Amino acid sequence: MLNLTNLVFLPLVGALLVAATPSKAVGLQRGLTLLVTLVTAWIGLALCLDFDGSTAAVQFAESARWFTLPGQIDVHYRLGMDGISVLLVGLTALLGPIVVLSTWGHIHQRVKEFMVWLLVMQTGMLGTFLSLDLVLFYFFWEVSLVPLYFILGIWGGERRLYATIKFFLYTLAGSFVMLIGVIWLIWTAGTTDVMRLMDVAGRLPIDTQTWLFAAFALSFAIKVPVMPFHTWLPDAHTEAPTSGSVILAGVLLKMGTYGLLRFGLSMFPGAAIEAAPWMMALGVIGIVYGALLSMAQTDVKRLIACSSVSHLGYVVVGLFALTQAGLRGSLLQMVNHGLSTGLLFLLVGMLYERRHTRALDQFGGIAAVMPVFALFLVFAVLSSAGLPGLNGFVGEYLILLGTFQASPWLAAIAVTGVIFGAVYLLMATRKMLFGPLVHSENRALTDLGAREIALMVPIVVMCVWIGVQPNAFLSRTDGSLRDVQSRIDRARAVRTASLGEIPVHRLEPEAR
Amino acid sequence: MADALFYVMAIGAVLASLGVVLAKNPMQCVLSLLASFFALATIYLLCGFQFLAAAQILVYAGAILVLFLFVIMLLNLGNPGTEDPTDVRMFSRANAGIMVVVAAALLFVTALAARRAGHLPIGREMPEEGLDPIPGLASEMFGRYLLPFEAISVLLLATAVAVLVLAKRDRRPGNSAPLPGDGP
Amino acid sequence: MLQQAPLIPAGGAAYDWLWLIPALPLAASLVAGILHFLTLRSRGEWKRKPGAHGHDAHGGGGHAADHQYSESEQLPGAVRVADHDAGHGHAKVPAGIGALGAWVAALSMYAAFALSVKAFLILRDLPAAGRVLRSSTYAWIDTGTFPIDIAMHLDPLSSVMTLVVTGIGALIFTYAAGYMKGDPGYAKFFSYLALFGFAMLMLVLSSSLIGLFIGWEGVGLCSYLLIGFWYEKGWPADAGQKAFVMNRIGDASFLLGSFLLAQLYGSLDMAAINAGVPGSISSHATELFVAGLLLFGGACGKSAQIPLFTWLPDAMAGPTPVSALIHAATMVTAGIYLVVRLNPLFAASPMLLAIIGIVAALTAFVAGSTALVQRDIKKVLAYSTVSQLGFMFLGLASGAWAAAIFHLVTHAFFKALLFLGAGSVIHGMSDEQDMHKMGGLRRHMPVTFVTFLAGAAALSGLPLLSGFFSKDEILAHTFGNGQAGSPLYFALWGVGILTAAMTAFYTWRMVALTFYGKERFDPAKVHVHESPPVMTVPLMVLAVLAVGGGVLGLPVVFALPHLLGEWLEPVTASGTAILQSAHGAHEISHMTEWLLLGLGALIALVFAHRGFHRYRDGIASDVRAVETRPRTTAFLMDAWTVDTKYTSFIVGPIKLLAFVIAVVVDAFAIDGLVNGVAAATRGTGSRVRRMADGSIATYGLWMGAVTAVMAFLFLWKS
Amino acid sequence: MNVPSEHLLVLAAILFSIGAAGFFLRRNVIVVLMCVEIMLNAANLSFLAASRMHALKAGATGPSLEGPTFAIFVIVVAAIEAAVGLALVIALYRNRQTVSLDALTDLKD
Amino acid sequence: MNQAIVDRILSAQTLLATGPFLALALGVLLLVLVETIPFLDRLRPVVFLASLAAAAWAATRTMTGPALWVFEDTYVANSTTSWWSVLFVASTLIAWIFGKRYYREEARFQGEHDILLLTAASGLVLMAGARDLLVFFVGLETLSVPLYALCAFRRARRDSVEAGMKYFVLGAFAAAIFLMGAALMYAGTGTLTLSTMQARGELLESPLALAGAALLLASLFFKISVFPFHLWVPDVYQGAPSPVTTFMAIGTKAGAFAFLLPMALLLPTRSAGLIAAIALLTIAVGNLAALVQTDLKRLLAYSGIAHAGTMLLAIAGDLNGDPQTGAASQAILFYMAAYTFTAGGAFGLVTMLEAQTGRPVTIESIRGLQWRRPGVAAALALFMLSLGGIPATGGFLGKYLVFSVAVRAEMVPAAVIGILLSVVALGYYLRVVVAMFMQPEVEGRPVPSESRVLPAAMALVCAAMVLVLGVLPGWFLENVR
Repeated sequence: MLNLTNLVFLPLVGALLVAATPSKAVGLQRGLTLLVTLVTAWIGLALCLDFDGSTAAVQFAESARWFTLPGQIDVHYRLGMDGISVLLVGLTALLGPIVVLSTWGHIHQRVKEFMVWLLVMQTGMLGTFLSLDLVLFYFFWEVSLVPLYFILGIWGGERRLYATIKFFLYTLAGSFVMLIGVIWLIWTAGTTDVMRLMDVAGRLPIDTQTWLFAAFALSFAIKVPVMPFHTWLPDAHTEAPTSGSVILAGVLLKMGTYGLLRFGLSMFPGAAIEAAPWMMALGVIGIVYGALLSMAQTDVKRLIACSSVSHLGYVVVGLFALTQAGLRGSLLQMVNHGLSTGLLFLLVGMLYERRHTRALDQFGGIAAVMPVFALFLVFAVLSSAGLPGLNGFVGEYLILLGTFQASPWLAAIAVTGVIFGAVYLLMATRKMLFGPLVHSENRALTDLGAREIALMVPIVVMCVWIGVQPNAFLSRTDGSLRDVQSRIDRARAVRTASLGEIPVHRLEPEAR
Repeated sequence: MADALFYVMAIGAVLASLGVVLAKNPMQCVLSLLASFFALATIYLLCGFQFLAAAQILVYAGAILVLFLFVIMLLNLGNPGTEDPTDVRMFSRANAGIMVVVAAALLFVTALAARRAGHLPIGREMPEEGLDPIPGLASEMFGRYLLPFEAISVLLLATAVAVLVLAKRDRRPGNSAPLPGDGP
Repeated sequence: MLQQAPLIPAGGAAYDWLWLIPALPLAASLVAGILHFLTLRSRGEWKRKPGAHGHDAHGGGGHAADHQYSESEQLPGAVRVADHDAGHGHAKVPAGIGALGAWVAALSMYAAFALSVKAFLILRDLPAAGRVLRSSTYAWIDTGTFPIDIAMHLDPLSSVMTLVVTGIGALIFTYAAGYMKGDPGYAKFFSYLALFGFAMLMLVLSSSLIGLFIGWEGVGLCSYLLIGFWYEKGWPADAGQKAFVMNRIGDASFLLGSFLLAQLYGSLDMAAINAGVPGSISSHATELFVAGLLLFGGACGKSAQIPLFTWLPDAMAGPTPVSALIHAATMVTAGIYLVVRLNPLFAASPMLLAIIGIVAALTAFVAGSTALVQRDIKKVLAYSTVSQLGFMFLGLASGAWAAAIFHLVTHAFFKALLFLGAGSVIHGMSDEQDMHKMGGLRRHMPVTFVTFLAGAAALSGLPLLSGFFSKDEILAHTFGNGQAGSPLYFALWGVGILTAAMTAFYTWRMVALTFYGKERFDPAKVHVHESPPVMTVPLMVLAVLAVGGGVLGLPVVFALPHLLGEWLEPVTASGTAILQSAHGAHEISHMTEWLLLGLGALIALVFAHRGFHRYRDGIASDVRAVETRPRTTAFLMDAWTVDTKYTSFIVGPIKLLAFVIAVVVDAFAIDGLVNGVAAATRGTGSRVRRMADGSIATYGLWMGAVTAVMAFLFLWKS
Repeated sequence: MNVPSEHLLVLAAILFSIGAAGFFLRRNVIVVLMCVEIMLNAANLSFLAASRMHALKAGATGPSLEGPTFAIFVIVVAAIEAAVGLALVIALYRNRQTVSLDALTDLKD
Repeated sequence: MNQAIVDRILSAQTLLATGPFLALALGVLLLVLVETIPFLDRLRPVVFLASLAAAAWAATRTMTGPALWVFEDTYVANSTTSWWSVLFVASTLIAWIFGKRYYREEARFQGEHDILLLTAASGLVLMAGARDLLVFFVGLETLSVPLYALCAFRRARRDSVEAGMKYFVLGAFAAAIFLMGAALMYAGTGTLTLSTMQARGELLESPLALAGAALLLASLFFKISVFPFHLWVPDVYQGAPSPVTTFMAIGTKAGAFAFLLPMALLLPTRSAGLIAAIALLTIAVGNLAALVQTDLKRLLAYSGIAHAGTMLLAIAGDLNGDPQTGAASQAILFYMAAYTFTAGGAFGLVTMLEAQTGRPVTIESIRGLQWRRPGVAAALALFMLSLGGIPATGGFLGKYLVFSVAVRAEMVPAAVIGILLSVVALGYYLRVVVAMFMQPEVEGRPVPSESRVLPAAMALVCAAMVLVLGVLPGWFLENVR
């Protein structure tokens, strides 16, 4: 029962089951979906707990030949978990039932279809994180686009068609370019095994590496999204139904950062070193830019969406700092962002269900009528703003520390994100929760119900857990990230040697 | 003598073909085409292709052109004054020039190819039986090219069916306009 | 990384009970929070049926307050403050089960105090060199290159801090139990307050710089929550937000500093850093300077120094006990604690100390001058606090670590006392804070009056009271530094004296306006009353401390032991040693010290007298000042217009930038490009489709033309 | 006859181009069909010219019969095309009482 | 008759090699017979299907084992051509089944329709196996001539006749170009057989042969409909009866590619650039023009053009030197297989809807289709995603294989441009999906909600094939070499 194939394909099986139910049996569909996601979550979390983080070795691996490409290149069905994927798998598994529970409130039409897409999506995302075969990865990577496309397009807001097509085409453009990279890489390396590719690709000539890296990174950058490629995100988030936003922010965007880590840094360390200054610069720009963008928003959902640009800017900066702290922080921050932004979207969605507006100026003072809501919102905001003791801080701190080790000046700019983050988040909180109850509609708002509280509690618990005991999570990534680091260090040594310089020992902390 | 006749016939073929392109009345076109076919048949003969010359006359002039004539008569297009006005004004069309240029380009390219191929000397006497001996053709047709031969026979059958479908008069009134030749 | 064996004292499970000191308030906070929601539930606010417009305590209170606010709008200067505490006076509701919240919180604080005392006693019995209690270590974050571990680290310095925090905290909790009675968020308030207790204790007890940062940001959070406690009115929430953001600016700086230190020493354990500094002064002077400066930036935010001081006056929007505890006694002194905690680092760079000195003196002077003209009693105290914090930093700048802590302690006593007294006044005046509308209160509120007098005397530095000794010790050290060859310090000393004069003046102006003269309110409408014992008893305790606190640090010339200085010696020795090795040992002569003491006493007395006499008969002086020097008064009233300038030169442009980015850069340029590509694609599509015009001739022509071109290309290169 | 084969090829090219020109220029479907016939004839001529060229070049062992065979097929195909084409013309005429290609622009973008 | 010739022809090997063609040709004859004898016309579907089945069976016999070269190397039966034949049979079947009950006035000509369709199919088989210009030409005509008639099959309708006429006139022109090209090739190399031409490699560089190759290529471009030889496609597809359109979309293209692959070996290497340019232009033009279409058949026509361009890229790659020999052929075959089921299914469903409503199917008219016909909408959506090349569908792997040819041949920039242009394609595929799933139902004249069994089954088969090719391509990839 506890294996990766079950984990990945159980939702798909569930989707088929749900599809087979009579369309009027809404309760059955919801219950079935919840059950399936709960079982998935159980499998996923159990595997994550079993995972041994001290080594870089792939665990729970499964492999079977799938088909053969020209040139006798065997494509395998190859799943496995390592330190890079473990946290994200856990996050995806955890968010599954939460998202399903959240749909009670806002999905009333075409419930069956929705549940089917939700489950398909779950398979797509888990598959993306767990594939250790490049073709399989690409497979899941693109497949996971489709469900969200439908979720956005059918259950979205007014401008959903614009948003959904924009989202789909934009990300697809990146994916297609990556496909060329995938083809090239597989042909050059003669294998599709990600673990072997990591060894082979790193030895390619630096020019080839750079081009391949560019092809991969572009796709991931769009998905993340890194600053100039971000404009699909606010639209998609604003129009998506709550559950769609949660998945999008919680997991889907992580596919981009995950890709950058696994296929950008680990696979092409040489190119990553070359690209690091640019990527870091983009990340830093994204931090500040996203924050400023958020400050100017009047739609609260859009504001959170823009804040994602800022938060994921951190992740990008941390990744390309190419330091242990940065890598760890980024990986943790991916999870953090999924939790806290997911929580924010859930909350905003709950408010929307009651009030049918997201305009900030339509609220004010609702803390008085919705104290529990206010509690959760403030918690989510603090988690998002990186309050020490909660999850956001650990990630941000590690990222900034790693960035500082790589480039103090960039860290100095990036750290302004800490300030701006507080500004826009608190501004939104202020406008929603505090002040007098100006709008009479808001007086009639009811506070959160038991279901709504219950579905948020796991996220809250995780936020606190990560904040208080991050080592429980970081230790699971330890082996893999040290492996990545060693690849980077080797590439750096090669680069230094090729530049004809004697390696200079910088003032840099050493591993204890 | 034969050479001179070839050039005369060549010029004749060209002129007759131009006649097809330029004549206003379809009937004149058919007649020009006929002339062109005859000129070509002569050339075939001059080159030593007796069988082909005969086939040219029989099939082309004898069958195909008659078909054309028949249709022109059927549709009453042969009478003076029934010319398609757009067709008559063909040279006044703005892009006629481009069309001619394109045709000229095709000519240029083919001629260039022939030119670049250089002088192709005749190194052998013409054989007695000509260049298309019937036994040889037959053995090609029924040996090597038997398959296309079969195919084309099937195709002929299908063509008959196709023509039948396309040209068959619709029994039900009002479904399609009558041809000028259709009875009352 | 600088390599030497870090002198981190070994911790052990034997002292794991130290964790209890912060943990108790945390637990209390959770309990109180739960109590709050239970209260809400029993009141039926949570879980209402949709559409039911029942009585709504929160909302109702908010509206009433809002109304009042708009009425008082015509009053310039005092506007924002006029009804600070208005919210709680209206729509009083029974706290129900939430009433337990106060006692849970207070008990936790008393327990923590008891533990602190226990720790102090244990510490006292240890030999001076080994006076450290350290709990076992909690491995918090593994950064991959070095671990960030947290242990509870109790040395003389943190012992002093825990005693102050828990002691004064317990008193204020008690006081607040009375003060907040009837507020709809009663239990919530104590939940926040207890959370603050946790954060502050974490701050002072943590062994690691980042553990300290947990508390550092935690107190910021609590400050945010408590300032905005009466959020229905809107502007308290704004003030809270402002406080949080300005603190964050400092925090960002703090973070950068911590990165640099981690880079230098490969550890964030403060003991390790302190141990490492002496060895790296010569080799990494610049780094140390930058790291110190960055940390000082953090301290500026927390301790409200220029340029980040403007949040503190606004923070008076919170309930008065909050102002007393957080914005006077404890949180704002975190910056001082940080500097003393890392005294070798700061001592390592004379330039840094000079910068701190200048900033401190400037802050002290600006805030002091602003306090001269304020009408809101809490604003006077707020600016006074800023000014006194400046004094403490001035002491730090002179290397007088113990003196700064001494002033911190005495200031905690008397300023908490003054705030609580002011709260009592406000409470008794039914939420009036404008001193121009008070007067003659000594008859109505005798206990408050007497205790307030004690606090005022201490603050103004009247001889032999606690403030007198601590302030004069700082000034003496500053003067001594000047004598030691840094002329800058003479100037700083001058500013200090000036500020001391202003302090005496505005303190006694406040006393006079509040308690003397005629009643400038309608006694028929305002039922003035003395506060209940639960509030007055803490006042008395604090009054005793404020009067007698001076014994902790008597001047050398008294030939009595400087208790605090000796107690802190193990902590400050390293920094002092660094300073001495730079300048050589320097002691000011007894003669000079007597002179300075005398001068301090004289100035305090003279200006206290002037301030008292000018205002004891009413507000005529103020009215005259506004009439004769309107611009100066307005300038001072607005705290040298610093905040206004921030709004127009920093906040405004950033908002504009955000708008420009959202509208011009993002929507127009970047998204425009994306949509433009899409539109261009469609446009091209429309043009391309025109190729298929339905005409066979056109189609044939294309075919023929391209065939010719292809043939030509094939032939071309042959 | 001693005419060089490339002259035959050029003649074929000229005829082909004339046919193509007619194809582009004429609107009357029947005439266009005739132009196509000219082009087919040109192709036939090329086949024969090529066959002659290969058969008469030095060292050739016998006639090159693929050309003439192809030519025969072309003649048949020409007949088939003419038949189908003219049937289409009749159908078209029934439909719209015209044989002008310019009338065939119902279907377009 | 010469006994030697008879022996040579009627050998078992010859029969084996030409089996699929013979089966179809025989089917045609039988159909004619059945049609003329009054009481036998009920057997028509039986004969038709039996003929297809026989052809498919015959094709499977040569799928493995060595290539059979017959008729002096003018015709070949090998694994690839056998697969092509199977595909052609599938295409014919798809077109035929979806065309059931499509015709109304012309229903009495169903017999003729089937004869013509089967003839065209036999032409396709001949084209795929042809390794000689003559054989190919005859195959081409055997395909085209029936199609001319089929396009105009609804002869009472203006658009149908117009489509037939357009296709015919331009087809005849293309045939003339082909012939001229073949003649010049022949003049240049002295032979019509591809293998002999290849053996005389140096002659392929002669100017006459080059000019001929260009003309040949141009006429093949007409058949596979790449820029700018594609202009007839939308008009004809729109005007022709939908079953015929279905057949043309998936059949004609496949046949032309089947010959283009061996034919491309004769082209000079330097033409790779030109072909790649044409391929990219085709992808661009097809996708861009499709973006602004509203008629579904027209939209799919342009989409088909873009797909042809994509496949042409593989040929360009092959010419440029794909180190993996045979991969281009495999890629195109796979791509075409996926395309056959995808586009076949899509066109087929359009045919079905058109037959049910009697109106052209437009994006407007299928709005909200999922309410009334969820199955149809789902299948159509799947086909759209496959056409767009989204994984888990055959379209993705086809795209993967084709672009890998280009990448291996070091045409990475071309591949990148091509793939970016195919992003545009999703723009209109998604529009179809959007209309069906995300927009409210159109007012009035709704699509009838009852389904027809045979087309529905066929659509299911197509959808299943699309998924199988996308998810479990292993068997297919290993058996197609």
